[in-house]
Amino acid sequence: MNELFDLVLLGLLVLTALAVARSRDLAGAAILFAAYSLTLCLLWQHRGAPDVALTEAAVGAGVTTFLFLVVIARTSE
Amino acid sequence: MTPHWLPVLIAIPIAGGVLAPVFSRRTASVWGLGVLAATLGVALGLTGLLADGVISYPMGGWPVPFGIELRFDVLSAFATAVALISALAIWFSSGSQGRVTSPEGIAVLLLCAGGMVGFLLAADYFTLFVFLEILSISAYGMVAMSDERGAGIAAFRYLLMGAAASIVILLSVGLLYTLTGSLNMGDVRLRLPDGGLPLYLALGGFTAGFLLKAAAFPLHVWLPDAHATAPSAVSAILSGLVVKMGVIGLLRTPGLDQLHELLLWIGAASLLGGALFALVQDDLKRLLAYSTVSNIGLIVLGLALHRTGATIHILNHAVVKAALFLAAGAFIHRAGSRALEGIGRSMPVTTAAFAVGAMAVIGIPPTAGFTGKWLVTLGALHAGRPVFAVILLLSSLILALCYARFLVALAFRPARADIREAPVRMLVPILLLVALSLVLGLVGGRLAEFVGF
Amino acid sequence: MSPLLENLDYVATTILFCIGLWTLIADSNLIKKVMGLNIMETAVFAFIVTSGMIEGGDAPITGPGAELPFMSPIPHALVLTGIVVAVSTTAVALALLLRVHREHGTLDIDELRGRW
Amino acid sequence: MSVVAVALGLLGAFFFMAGTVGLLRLPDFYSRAHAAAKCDTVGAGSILLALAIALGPGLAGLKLLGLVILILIAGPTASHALARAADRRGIEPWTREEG
Amino acid sequence: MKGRLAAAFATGVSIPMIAAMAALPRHGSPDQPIHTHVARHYIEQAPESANLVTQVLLDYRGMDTFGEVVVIFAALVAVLVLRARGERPLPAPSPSPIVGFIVRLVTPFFALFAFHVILTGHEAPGGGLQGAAILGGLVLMNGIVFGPERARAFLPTRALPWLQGAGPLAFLAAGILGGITTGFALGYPAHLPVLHEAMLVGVELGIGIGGAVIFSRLYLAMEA
Repeated sequence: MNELFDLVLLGLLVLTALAVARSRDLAGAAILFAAYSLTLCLLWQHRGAPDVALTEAAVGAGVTTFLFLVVIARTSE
Repeated sequence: MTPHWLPVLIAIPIAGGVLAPVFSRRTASVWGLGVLAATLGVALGLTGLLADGVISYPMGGWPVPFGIELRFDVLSAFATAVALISALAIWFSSGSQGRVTSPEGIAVLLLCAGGMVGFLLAADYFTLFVFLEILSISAYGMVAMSDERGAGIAAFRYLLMGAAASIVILLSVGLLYTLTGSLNMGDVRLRLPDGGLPLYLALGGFTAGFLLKAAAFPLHVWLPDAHATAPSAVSAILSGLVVKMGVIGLLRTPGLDQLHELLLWIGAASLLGGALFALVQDDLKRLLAYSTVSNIGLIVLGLALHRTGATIHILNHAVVKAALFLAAGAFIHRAGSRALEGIGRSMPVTTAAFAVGAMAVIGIPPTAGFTGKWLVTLGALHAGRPVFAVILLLSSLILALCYARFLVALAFRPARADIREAPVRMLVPILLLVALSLVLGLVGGRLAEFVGF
Repeated sequence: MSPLLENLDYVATTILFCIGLWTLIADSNLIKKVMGLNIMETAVFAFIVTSGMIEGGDAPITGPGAELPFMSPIPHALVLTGIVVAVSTTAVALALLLRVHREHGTLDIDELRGRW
Repeated sequence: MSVVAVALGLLGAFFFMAGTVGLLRLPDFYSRAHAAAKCDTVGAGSILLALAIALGPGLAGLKLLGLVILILIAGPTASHALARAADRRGIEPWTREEG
Repeated sequence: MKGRLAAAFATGVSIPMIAAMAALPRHGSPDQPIHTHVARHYIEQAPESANLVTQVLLDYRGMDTFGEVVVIFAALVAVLVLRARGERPLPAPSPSPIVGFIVRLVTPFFALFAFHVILTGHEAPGGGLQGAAILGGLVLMNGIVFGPERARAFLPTRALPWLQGAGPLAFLAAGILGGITTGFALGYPAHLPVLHEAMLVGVELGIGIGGAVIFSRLYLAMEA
């Protein structure tokens, strides 16, 4: 059961990463990137790395996505 | 008591950089100079103590494999050059209104110097990576300090490639850690497995990452734009110091001997490729940038053939190339543009300094560049690979041609009456560096003894 | 085939790394390149965290209720530092992109041709 | 106790399912946002509640209740902000064609 | 064409990489070097109730964490140097009353939570940096909803140059204090429990506040 959960998460990770790579829409790609980060965060929480998961959620999915969105908004006028 | 100076040496420039934004525009340069002078003093003192052996310091008092170790060895002595050249670059640009002398600009310069010092002293692979990032991120910012159009793109390209290199290096650090369970350099060397795919991947990652940071030939594409568009004082730091960190990183890689053949050919390719590209440049700073690629090639070649020669050339090229870039900056400052024909007669002192620097890069005997080239050539002959000695001489000839062509354009065109000699604040750093390069050339033998790999 | 399956996690992180690398090289939009860089970085972090895993281990926090074996805490500490480095690089990259956009009015590599 | 928890969990799962189907099948932005909002509030809310009940009284249960409150605040606000932004952009709601 | 080439390159890189990765010691098994060497020592020496990750971060590998806070500081000054002179900020958005109310409502709770995360970092998951990201995110959220001016109001103008360096400065102070009490820079005195605790909390607070200011300023530098 545990392994299955990990496998699903890994598959999801590869899928979201591919989606980021293929997406033509920048804002969409930024949101997909946040989804990718959050999936990673779930994986790490499940792997017994709560500190890393918390940091990835706050910094990787939070601050980084914020910065991406601000820059996308400013450059697509 | 002595070892305490190791953390102090790292802390001085970094603390200086963190506090620099507190100062005003007028006082920031003075602060920067003071901080770097203190760094230089400590570094010189530690270098003097090297005769008694390598100095080691366990951070936090944790014994070696458990905590982070700092080590001051022959390569770390390069910290003196880091402090000196950064200080002269700040002096060179003091009083100008550019971004370099703004409090934030000084902060970036000091953090870059601090990152380099930390990189040189780290005896732990992850600490090495962290300080590599400090200096790289500051370097990206430094390129973008130029107001020139295109500097943004140049800095961004530099960032993409530099960040990719950092990621690969981090991956290799992770692999080494997985294989050995340790991060300390000495401990990793002891516990390294004999072979196996993961080890080769880690070695390959280190090599690719550090060669990219050092701008060796096929991976040099970011360098010319970045070094040519950056403000001249910054170019001096980038070309003289920052790219050297890649080579020093290679020297810190475990099992470098297994890459002998690869280093030979990459070195030869950069040596020749850089020189050939330099030949077709019309812009002085681009010429200097490509000549850096060529000299990095010499150093990489030296890593395989004659380590002492390579290490000496790291120092000598830093001094010489910084002098050349600063001289180029003085020309451009007075000319007001990149069109420099005939400016040589109006600025005789700077031109003379530039000529001596050019001789040093080419490797004409009494100057600094000669020692390293000579030792590496000897190494090639000694190793029974004369073809590399031939490549070395050929590239020196091509470089001589480049610089001669440029000096002729500089000196033998009608003089431009509206232009005066460079101001003192620019002239003094250039002359200091040129004098230092002559001294280094004269004491080449002693230097080789001191390095003594 | 069996080592591939045994170390499936490592293989998956390698695939993520290569997806990031592909985006970094192939995408014509500079913001997407930065995203590719981020994917590469997180893939390396995932590799390092995975390497510190231990079968049936607990999070490395001692206290009432915690049981051995613990996950190795060092990779976690390394990755924490790595995440900060990644966000710093991204911030500088995005600030540079704002400047590029201000100067050239586009972030597409094909429209920036000649200057790229 | 556990019956209530299972029932609530199933309810949450059902709402998630319905919301996902809605997200895929509904015709325009506003109705899809409407479906997604259901997932967030009712779906996640009742699953969290089920977990809190299953864990029984204690610190963990309290934390879960806090999460329920947070989700009840954040979910509708986010949906509102989305719909408002869409309206500002001039996205027209879908209506059945006349005739 | 270029896309194909890049895909071919990525595949070409991936095959040897995957082969090498698969040849690594099996992850998860307790007898591989990663668990038997340094990490085992850390776990055996672990105190009664502590977050070992924070302990590694602040104590065993404090130098790395010092480097880490210097890295974000370097990113901030690099971005500030890049900032264009005299650019007009975007007009402030007109926030929806509902969103505005909710953001105002949750702001103090989030700030409280952030400080909780910072201060309990050495016993539970969390720590200075995570708290910094939460605090910074709070400022970013306010900036996005109410406009950059509102976000700027969170930052004290006069103390800014000192606050943004709070992380490195706290580390320097702890390093010197440790040097005096233990004889080694960045050492934590085990024989003085009160000072030990105070140093840990001081460093965490420095990282937290300094990091939050840096994240907010990064956002402001890009927004305006």
